[in-house]
Amino acid sequence: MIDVLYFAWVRERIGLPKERIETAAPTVAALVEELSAREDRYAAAFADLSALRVAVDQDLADFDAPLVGVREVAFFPPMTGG
Amino acid sequence: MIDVLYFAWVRERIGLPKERIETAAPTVAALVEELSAREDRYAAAFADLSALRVAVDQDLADFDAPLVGVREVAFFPPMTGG
Amino acid sequence: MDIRVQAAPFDFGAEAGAFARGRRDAGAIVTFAGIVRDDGGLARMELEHYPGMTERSLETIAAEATRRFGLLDCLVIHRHGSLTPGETIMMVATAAPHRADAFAAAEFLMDYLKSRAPFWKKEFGADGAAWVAAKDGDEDALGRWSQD
Amino acid sequence: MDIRVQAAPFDFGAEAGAFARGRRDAGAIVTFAGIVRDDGGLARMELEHYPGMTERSLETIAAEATRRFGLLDCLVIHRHGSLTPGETIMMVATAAPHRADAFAAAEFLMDYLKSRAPFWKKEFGADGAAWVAAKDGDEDALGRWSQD
Repeated sequence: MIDVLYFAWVRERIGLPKERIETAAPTVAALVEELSAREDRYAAAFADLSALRVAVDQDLADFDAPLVGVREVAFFPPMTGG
Repeated sequence: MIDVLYFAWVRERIGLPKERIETAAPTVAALVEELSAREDRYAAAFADLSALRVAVDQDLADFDAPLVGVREVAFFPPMTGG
Repeated sequence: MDIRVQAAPFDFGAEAGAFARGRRDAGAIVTFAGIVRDDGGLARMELEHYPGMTERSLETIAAEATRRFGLLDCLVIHRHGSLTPGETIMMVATAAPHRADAFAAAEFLMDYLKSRAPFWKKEFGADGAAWVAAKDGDEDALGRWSQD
Repeated sequence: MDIRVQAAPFDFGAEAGAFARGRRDAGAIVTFAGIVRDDGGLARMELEHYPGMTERSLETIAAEATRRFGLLDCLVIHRHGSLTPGETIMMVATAAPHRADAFAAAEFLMDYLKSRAPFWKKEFGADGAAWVAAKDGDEDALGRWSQD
Protein backbone atom coordinates (compact mmCIF):
# COMPACT_ATOMS: atom_id res chain seq x y z
CA MET A 1 0.00 0.00 0.00
CA ILE A 2 1.25 3.42 -0.94
CA ASP A 3 -0.21 6.91 -0.46
CA VAL A 4 -0.45 8.76 -3.77
CA LEU A 5 -1.00 12.54 -3.63
CA TYR A 6 -1.97 14.95 -6.39
CA PHE A 7 -1.63 18.73 -6.37
CA ALA A 8 -2.79 21.72 -8.46
CA TRP A 9 -4.15 20.81 -11.91
CA VAL A 10 -3.06 17.18 -11.51
CA ARG A 11 -5.39 16.97 -8.50
CA GLU A 12 -8.18 18.65 -10.45
CA ARG A 13 -7.76 16.41 -13.50
CA ILE A 14 -7.69 13.18 -11.47
CA GLY A 15 -10.46 14.48 -9.26
CA LEU A 16 -9.07 13.74 -5.83
CA PRO A 17 -6.19 14.93 -3.63
CA LYS A 18 -5.02 11.59 -2.27
CA GLU A 19 -5.64 7.86 -2.48
CA ARG A 20 -4.16 4.63 -1.11
CA ILE A 21 -3.06 2.30 -3.86
CA GLU A 22 -2.21 -1.39 -3.75
CA THR A 23 0.58 -1.77 -6.27
CA ALA A 24 3.57 -3.90 -7.11
CA ALA A 25 5.02 -1.27 -9.46
CA PRO A 26 8.82 -1.23 -8.98
CA THR A 27 9.29 2.41 -10.04
CA VAL A 28 7.40 5.70 -10.25
CA ALA A 29 7.21 5.29 -14.03
CA ALA A 30 5.65 1.84 -13.65
CA LEU A 31 3.08 3.26 -11.22
CA VAL A 32 2.24 6.00 -13.74
CA GLU A 33 1.68 3.34 -16.46
CA GLU A 34 -0.47 1.28 -14.14
CA LEU A 35 -2.66 4.27 -13.22
CA SER A 36 -2.87 5.54 -16.81
CA ALA A 37 -4.12 2.12 -17.95
CA ARG A 38 -6.77 2.17 -15.26
CA GLU A 39 -8.91 5.20 -16.23
CA ASP A 40 -8.92 8.05 -18.74
CA ARG A 41 -8.62 10.75 -16.08
CA TYR A 42 -5.24 9.31 -15.06
CA ALA A 43 -4.15 8.96 -18.67
CA ALA A 44 -5.11 12.63 -19.22
CA ALA A 45 -3.21 13.80 -16.12
CA PHE A 46 -0.08 11.79 -16.99
CA ALA A 47 -0.17 12.43 -20.78
CA ASP A 48 2.91 14.70 -20.74
CA LEU A 49 5.41 13.67 -18.07
CA SER A 50 7.72 16.57 -18.98
CA ALA A 51 5.02 18.87 -17.52
CA LEU A 52 5.03 16.97 -14.23
CA ARG A 53 7.21 16.70 -11.18
CA VAL A 54 7.27 13.85 -8.69
CA ALA A 55 8.21 13.60 -5.01
CA VAL A 56 8.99 10.32 -3.28
CA ASP A 57 8.54 10.43 0.50
CA GLN A 58 8.50 14.23 0.22
CA ASP A 59 11.76 14.58 -1.69
CA LEU A 60 11.87 15.57 -5.36
CA ALA A 61 12.71 12.49 -7.44
CA ASP A 62 12.95 11.23 -11.02
CA PHE A 63 10.34 9.06 -12.72
CA ASP A 64 12.74 6.11 -12.64
CA ALA A 65 13.00 6.27 -8.83
CA PRO A 66 12.33 2.86 -7.16
CA LEU A 67 9.21 2.41 -5.00
CA VAL A 68 10.58 -0.28 -2.68
CA GLY A 69 9.81 0.71 0.92
CA VAL A 70 8.24 4.00 -0.16
CA ARG A 71 5.23 5.27 1.80
CA GLU A 72 4.21 8.33 -0.19
CA VAL A 73 4.42 9.46 -3.83
CA ALA A 74 3.17 12.86 -5.04
CA PHE A 75 2.53 14.18 -8.55
CA PHE A 76 2.28 17.87 -9.39
CA PRO A 77 3.18 20.52 -11.97
CA PRO A 78 6.36 22.65 -11.68
CA MET A 79 6.20 24.81 -8.56
CA THR A 80 5.13 28.46 -8.67
CA GLY A 81 5.64 29.73 -5.14
CA GLY A 82 7.52 32.79 -3.95
CA MET B 1 37.18 83.85 -3.96
CA ILE B 2 36.44 80.21 -3.60
CA ASP B 3 35.11 78.14 -0.69
CA VAL B 4 37.43 75.24 0.09
CA LEU B 5 36.05 72.42 2.27
CA TYR B 6 37.88 69.58 4.00
CA PHE B 7 36.38 66.37 5.38
CA ALA B 8 37.43 63.44 7.57
CA TRP B 9 41.21 63.13 8.10
CA VAL B 10 41.90 65.88 5.56
CA ARG B 11 39.90 68.23 7.78
CA GLU B 12 41.77 67.02 10.87
CA ARG B 13 45.20 67.33 9.24
CA ILE B 14 44.56 70.83 7.91
CA GLY B 15 42.85 71.80 11.13
CA LEU B 16 39.68 73.42 9.81
CA PRO B 17 36.52 72.37 7.95
CA LYS B 18 36.25 75.28 5.54
CA GLU B 19 37.97 78.46 4.40
CA ARG B 20 37.57 81.14 1.76
CA ILE B 21 40.59 81.42 -0.47
CA GLU B 22 41.64 84.17 -2.87
CA THR B 23 43.28 82.30 -5.73
CA ALA B 24 44.04 82.56 -9.42
CA ALA B 25 44.77 78.84 -9.72
CA PRO B 26 43.35 77.62 -13.04
CA THR B 27 42.83 74.01 -11.92
CA VAL B 28 42.29 71.94 -8.77
CA ALA B 29 45.85 70.63 -9.10
CA ALA B 30 47.20 74.21 -9.21
CA LEU B 31 45.19 75.07 -6.09
CA VAL B 32 46.64 72.02 -4.32
CA GLU B 33 50.17 73.17 -5.21
CA GLU B 34 49.45 76.70 -4.04
CA LEU B 35 48.10 75.46 -0.68
CA SER B 36 50.89 72.89 -0.21
CA ALA B 37 53.51 75.63 -0.69
CA ARG B 38 51.79 77.77 1.90
CA GLU B 39 52.09 75.67 5.07
CA ASP B 40 53.28 72.23 6.19
CA ARG B 41 49.83 71.09 7.30
CA TYR B 42 48.56 71.48 3.71
CA ALA B 43 51.62 69.74 2.30
CA ALA B 44 50.99 66.88 4.74
CA ALA B 45 47.30 66.60 3.82
CA PHE B 46 48.01 66.71 0.08
CA ALA B 47 51.17 64.53 0.13
CA ASP B 48 49.49 61.57 -1.60
CA LEU B 49 46.83 62.68 -4.06
CA SER B 50 45.96 59.06 -4.90
CA ALA B 51 44.51 58.82 -1.37
CA LEU B 52 42.30 61.86 -1.96
CA ARG B 53 39.08 62.65 -3.78
CA VAL B 54 37.92 66.07 -4.92
CA ALA B 55 34.48 67.54 -5.57
CA VAL B 56 33.95 70.71 -7.59
CA ASP B 57 30.66 72.47 -6.85
CA GLN B 58 29.50 69.26 -5.15
CA ASP B 59 30.22 66.91 -8.04
CA LEU B 60 33.12 64.44 -7.98
CA ALA B 61 35.88 65.70 -10.28
CA ASP B 62 39.46 65.05 -11.34
CA PHE B 63 42.45 67.01 -10.10
CA ASP B 64 42.88 68.57 -13.54
CA ALA B 65 39.35 70.05 -13.41
CA PRO B 66 39.30 73.82 -14.21
CA LEU B 67 38.36 76.30 -11.47
CA VAL B 68 36.93 79.04 -13.71
CA GLY B 69 33.54 80.08 -12.30
CA VAL B 70 33.71 77.52 -9.51
CA ARG B 71 32.29 78.48 -6.09
CA GLU B 72 33.19 75.46 -3.98
CA VAL B 73 35.95 72.84 -3.94
CA ALA B 74 36.09 69.99 -1.41
CA PHE B 75 38.91 67.58 -0.53
CA PHE B 76 38.35 64.29 1.26
CA PRO B 77 39.44 60.64 1.45
CA PRO B 78 37.55 57.88 -0.42
CA MET B 79 34.02 57.57 0.91
CA THR B 80 33.06 54.94 3.50
CA GLY B 81 29.30 55.29 3.89
CA GLY B 82 26.63 52.62 3.68
CA MET C 1 16.74 30.00 11.42
CA ASP C 2 12.99 30.50 11.45
CA ILE C 3 10.67 28.88 8.86
CA ARG C 4 6.93 29.49 8.92
CA VAL C 5 4.25 28.19 6.55
CA GLN C 6 0.88 29.64 7.42
CA ALA C 7 -2.53 30.68 6.09
CA ALA C 8 -2.68 33.74 8.35
CA PRO C 9 -1.48 37.16 7.15
CA PHE C 10 1.72 38.52 8.64
CA ASP C 11 3.12 42.02 9.07
CA PHE C 12 6.19 42.35 6.81
CA GLY C 13 7.44 45.54 8.51
CA ALA C 14 7.06 44.11 12.02
CA GLU C 15 8.84 40.88 11.00
CA ALA C 16 11.66 42.76 9.25
CA GLY C 17 12.08 45.03 12.26
CA ALA C 18 12.12 42.14 14.75
CA PHE C 19 14.63 40.26 12.59
CA ALA C 20 17.06 43.21 12.47
CA ARG C 21 16.60 44.54 15.98
CA GLY C 22 19.62 44.75 18.26
CA ARG C 23 21.69 42.54 16.01
CA ARG C 24 25.22 43.63 16.96
CA ASP C 25 26.91 40.75 15.12
CA ALA C 26 25.50 41.38 11.63
CA GLY C 27 26.43 44.42 9.59
CA ALA C 28 23.96 43.63 6.82
CA ILE C 29 20.28 42.69 6.71
CA VAL C 30 18.50 41.98 3.41
CA THR C 31 14.78 41.32 3.13
CA PHE C 32 12.56 40.35 0.22
CA ALA C 33 8.77 40.55 0.23
CA GLY C 34 6.56 39.10 -2.50
CA ILE C 35 3.25 40.90 -2.98
CA VAL C 36 0.16 39.83 -4.95
CA ARG C 37 0.35 42.12 -7.95
CA ASP C 38 -2.83 43.53 -9.44
CA ASP C 39 -2.09 42.35 -12.94
CA GLY C 40 -5.07 42.95 -15.22
CA GLY C 41 -8.13 42.33 -13.12
CA LEU C 42 -6.91 39.70 -10.69
CA ALA C 43 -9.61 39.20 -8.05
CA ARG C 44 -7.78 36.75 -5.83
CA MET C 45 -5.21 33.98 -5.79
CA GLU C 46 -5.26 30.53 -4.22
CA LEU C 47 -1.93 29.19 -3.02
CA GLU C 48 -1.92 25.40 -2.69
CA HIS C 49 0.96 23.63 -0.98
CA TYR C 50 2.12 20.18 0.12
CA PRO C 51 2.01 20.11 3.93
CA GLY C 52 5.06 18.39 5.34
CA MET C 53 7.15 18.59 2.19
CA THR C 54 6.81 22.40 2.15
CA GLU C 55 8.43 22.81 5.56
CA ARG C 56 11.10 20.18 4.76
CA SER C 57 12.08 21.84 1.50
CA LEU C 58 12.20 25.34 3.00
CA GLU C 59 14.36 24.09 5.86
CA THR C 60 16.74 22.40 3.44
CA ILE C 61 17.02 25.54 1.30
CA ALA C 62 17.54 27.81 4.32
CA ALA C 63 20.18 25.48 5.81
CA GLU C 64 22.04 25.44 2.49
CA ALA C 65 21.91 29.26 2.24
CA THR C 66 23.23 29.53 5.81
CA ARG C 67 26.12 27.18 5.05
CA ARG C 68 27.09 28.72 1.71
CA PHE C 69 26.96 32.35 2.72
CA GLY C 70 27.87 32.16 6.41
CA LEU C 71 24.56 33.62 7.53
CA LEU C 72 24.11 34.59 11.15
CA ASP C 73 20.36 34.10 10.81
CA CYS C 74 17.61 33.70 8.24
CA LEU C 75 13.84 33.84 8.16
CA VAL C 76 11.30 32.50 5.66
CA ILE C 77 7.56 33.09 5.98
CA HIS C 78 5.27 31.77 3.22
CA ARG C 79 1.50 31.94 3.20
CA HIS C 80 -0.94 29.49 1.60
CA GLY C 81 -4.68 29.74 0.96
CA SER C 82 -6.57 32.71 -0.44
CA LEU C 83 -4.84 36.05 -1.09
CA THR C 84 -6.02 39.30 -2.70
CA PRO C 85 -3.99 41.96 -4.59
CA GLY C 86 -1.76 44.01 -2.30
CA GLU C 87 -1.38 41.19 0.24
CA THR C 88 2.09 39.93 1.15
CA ILE C 89 2.55 36.34 -0.07
CA MET C 90 5.89 35.64 1.51
CA MET C 91 9.15 37.11 2.78
CA VAL C 92 12.72 36.11 3.38
CA ALA C 93 15.31 37.88 5.53
CA THR C 94 19.04 37.25 5.83
CA ALA C 95 21.66 38.52 8.28
CA ALA C 96 25.38 38.41 7.52
CA PRO C 97 28.53 40.29 8.57
CA HIS C 98 28.80 41.92 5.10
CA ARG C 99 26.34 42.97 2.41
CA ALA C 100 27.50 40.77 -0.48
CA ASP C 101 26.65 37.58 1.46
CA ALA C 102 23.33 38.93 2.76
CA PHE C 103 22.25 39.84 -0.79
CA ALA C 104 23.48 36.61 -2.39
CA ALA C 105 21.79 34.48 0.28
CA ALA C 106 18.43 36.25 -0.14
CA GLU C 107 18.57 35.75 -3.92
CA PHE C 108 19.63 32.12 -3.48
CA LEU C 109 16.70 31.53 -1.10
CA MET C 110 14.26 33.09 -3.55
CA ASP C 111 15.61 31.21 -6.59
CA TYR C 112 15.43 27.83 -4.86
CA LEU C 113 12.13 28.52 -3.15
CA LYS C 114 10.56 29.40 -6.54
CA SER C 115 11.54 26.11 -8.19
CA ARG C 116 11.92 23.67 -5.28
CA ALA C 117 9.30 24.47 -2.64
CA PRO C 118 5.92 22.82 -3.37
CA PHE C 119 3.60 25.80 -3.82
CA TRP C 120 1.18 26.33 -6.72
CA LYS C 121 -0.68 29.53 -7.55
CA LYS C 122 -4.12 29.65 -9.11
CA GLU C 123 -5.40 33.04 -10.22
CA PHE C 124 -9.08 34.00 -10.22
CA GLY C 125 -10.15 36.92 -12.41
CA ALA C 126 -12.99 38.20 -14.56
CA ASP C 127 -12.12 35.59 -17.23
CA GLY C 128 -12.23 32.66 -14.82
CA ALA C 129 -9.49 30.73 -13.03
CA ALA C 130 -6.08 29.53 -14.25
CA TRP C 131 -3.04 27.86 -12.73
CA VAL C 132 0.06 30.03 -13.01
CA ALA C 133 2.64 28.42 -15.31
CA ALA C 134 6.20 28.08 -14.07
CA LYS C 135 8.63 30.33 -15.93
CA ASP C 136 11.60 28.75 -17.71
CA GLY C 137 13.64 31.63 -16.27
CA ASP C 138 12.93 30.45 -12.73
CA GLU C 139 14.47 27.04 -13.39
CA ASP C 140 17.34 28.66 -15.33
CA ALA C 141 18.03 30.98 -12.38
CA LEU C 142 19.29 27.99 -10.38
CA GLY C 143 22.17 27.54 -12.82
CA ARG C 144 24.06 30.51 -11.41
CA TRP C 145 24.37 28.80 -8.02
CA SER C 146 25.99 25.60 -9.25
CA GLN C 147 29.32 24.96 -7.57
CA ASP C 148 32.28 23.17 -9.10
CA MET D 1 11.54 58.35 -4.58
CA ASP D 2 12.31 59.33 -1.03
CA ILE D 3 15.82 60.36 0.11
CA ARG D 4 16.52 61.27 3.71
CA VAL D 5 19.81 62.26 5.36
CA GLN D 6 19.40 62.69 9.09
CA ALA D 7 21.11 62.52 12.48
CA ALA D 8 18.00 61.07 14.16
CA PRO D 9 17.50 57.31 14.53
CA PHE D 10 14.81 55.69 12.37
CA ASP D 11 12.78 52.49 12.74
CA PHE D 12 13.87 50.10 9.96
CA GLY D 13 10.86 47.80 10.39
CA ALA D 14 8.36 50.65 10.37
CA GLU D 15 9.98 52.19 7.28
CA ALA D 16 10.12 48.84 5.44
CA GLY D 17 6.47 48.17 6.32
CA ALA D 18 5.31 51.62 5.20
CA PHE D 19 7.27 51.28 1.94
CA ALA D 20 5.67 47.92 1.08
CA ARG D 21 2.16 48.57 2.38
CA GLY D 22 -0.73 48.28 -0.05
CA ARG D 23 1.55 48.32 -3.08
CA ARG D 24 -0.63 46.55 -5.65
CA ASP D 25 1.62 47.48 -8.58
CA ALA D 26 4.87 45.93 -7.33
CA GLY D 27 5.31 42.20 -6.94
CA ALA D 28 8.73 42.52 -5.33
CA ILE D 29 10.14 44.60 -2.48
CA VAL D 30 13.80 44.37 -1.46
CA THR D 31 15.27 46.16 1.54
CA PHE D 32 18.80 46.46 2.86
CA ALA D 33 19.73 47.71 6.33
CA GLY D 34 23.27 48.49 7.45
CA ILE D 35 23.91 48.01 11.15
CA VAL D 36 26.87 49.14 13.29
CA ARG D 37 28.65 45.86 13.91
CA ASP D 38 30.28 45.22 17.26
CA ASP D 39 33.65 44.35 15.81
CA GLY D 40 36.24 43.92 18.52
CA GLY D 41 35.39 46.49 21.15
CA LEU D 42 33.90 49.29 19.08
CA ALA D 43 32.44 51.87 21.47
CA ARG D 44 30.88 54.18 18.90
CA MET D 45 31.18 55.50 15.38
CA GLU D 46 31.06 59.03 14.02
CA LEU D 47 29.63 59.46 10.55
CA GLU D 48 30.72 62.67 8.88
CA HIS D 49 29.07 63.84 5.66
CA TYR D 50 29.08 66.73 3.18
CA PRO D 51 25.73 68.50 3.54
CA GLY D 52 24.30 69.39 0.18
CA MET D 53 26.50 67.09 -1.86
CA THR D 54 25.22 64.10 0.13
CA GLU D 55 21.59 64.66 -0.86
CA ARG D 56 22.58 65.47 -4.47
CA SER D 57 24.61 62.31 -4.87
CA LEU D 58 21.96 60.06 -3.29
CA GLU D 59 19.30 61.58 -5.55
CA THR D 60 21.46 61.00 -8.62
CA ILE D 61 22.14 57.37 -7.64
CA ALA D 62 18.46 56.68 -6.85
CA ALA D 63 17.31 58.26 -10.12
CA GLU D 64 19.80 56.13 -12.06
CA ALA D 65 18.64 52.95 -10.27
CA THR D 66 15.01 53.84 -11.03
CA ARG D 67 15.79 54.37 -14.72
CA ARG D 68 17.95 51.25 -15.17
CA PHE D 69 15.75 48.79 -13.34
CA GLY D 70 12.29 50.25 -13.97
CA LEU D 71 11.62 50.80 -10.27
CA LEU D 72 8.15 51.78 -9.14
CA ASP D 73 9.63 53.40 -6.04
CA CYS D 74 12.78 53.59 -3.98
CA LEU D 75 13.78 54.83 -0.55
CA VAL D 76 17.17 55.75 0.91
CA ILE D 77 17.65 56.78 4.54
CA HIS D 78 21.20 57.48 5.79
CA ARG D 79 22.16 58.72 9.22
CA HIS D 80 25.12 60.89 10.18
CA GLY D 81 26.58 61.78 13.56
CA SER D 82 27.23 59.44 16.45
CA LEU D 83 26.13 55.77 16.36
CA THR D 84 26.69 52.85 18.73
CA PRO D 85 26.85 49.08 17.96
CA GLY D 86 23.47 47.62 17.04
CA GLU D 87 22.14 50.92 15.67
CA THR D 88 20.89 51.07 12.09
CA ILE D 89 23.17 53.28 9.98
CA MET D 90 21.14 53.34 6.80
CA MET D 91 18.62 51.49 4.66
CA VAL D 92 17.51 51.27 1.07
CA ALA D 93 14.26 49.83 -0.27
CA THR D 94 13.25 49.11 -3.87
CA ALA D 95 9.91 48.19 -5.44
CA ALA D 96 9.65 46.56 -8.88
CA PRO D 97 7.21 44.33 -10.75
CA HIS D 98 9.61 41.36 -10.53
CA ARG D 99 12.26 40.21 -8.09
CA ALA D 100 15.36 40.30 -10.32
CA ASP D 101 15.02 44.07 -10.84
CA ALA D 102 14.24 44.78 -7.18
CA PHE D 103 17.35 42.85 -6.08
CA ALA D 104 19.65 44.33 -8.75
CA ALA D 105 18.49 47.87 -7.98
CA ALA D 106 19.08 47.47 -4.24
CA GLU D 107 22.60 46.14 -4.88
CA PHE D 108 23.28 48.91 -7.40
CA LEU D 109 22.14 51.54 -4.86
CA MET D 110 24.39 50.07 -2.18
CA ASP D 111 27.43 49.74 -4.45
CA TYR D 112 27.18 53.34 -5.66
CA LEU D 113 26.28 54.75 -2.28
CA LYS D 114 29.38 53.10 -0.75
CA SER D 115 31.80 54.69 -3.21
CA ARG D 116 30.02 57.84 -4.42
CA ALA D 117 28.06 59.33 -1.53
CA PRO D 118 30.20 61.60 0.69
CA PHE D 119 30.12 59.83 4.06
CA TRP D 120 33.13 58.98 6.20
CA LYS D 121 33.18 56.69 9.22
CA LYS D 122 35.44 57.16 12.24
CA GLU D 123 35.52 54.37 14.79
CA PHE D 124 36.13 54.93 18.49
CA GLY D 125 37.29 51.97 20.58
CA ALA D 126 39.48 51.02 23.50
CA ASP D 127 42.61 51.62 21.36
CA GLY D 128 41.56 55.13 20.32
CA ALA D 129 39.95 56.49 17.19
CA ALA D 130 40.60 55.69 13.52
CA TRP D 131 39.05 56.61 10.18
CA VAL D 132 37.69 53.58 8.36
CA ALA D 133 39.65 52.93 5.16
CA ALA D 134 37.74 52.44 1.93
CA LYS D 135 37.95 48.87 0.63
CA ASP D 136 39.33 48.27 -2.85
CA GLY D 137 36.47 45.82 -3.28
CA ASP D 138 33.93 48.61 -2.91
CA GLU D 139 35.37 50.54 -5.84
CA ASP D 140 35.74 47.29 -7.82
CA ALA D 141 32.07 46.46 -7.19
CA LEU D 142 31.06 49.33 -9.48
CA GLY D 143 32.64 47.55 -12.44
CA ARG D 144 29.81 45.06 -12.69
CA TRP D 145 27.32 47.85 -13.47
CA SER D 146 29.20 49.31 -16.44
CA GLN D 147 27.05 49.35 -19.54
CA ASP D 148 28.31 48.98 -23.09
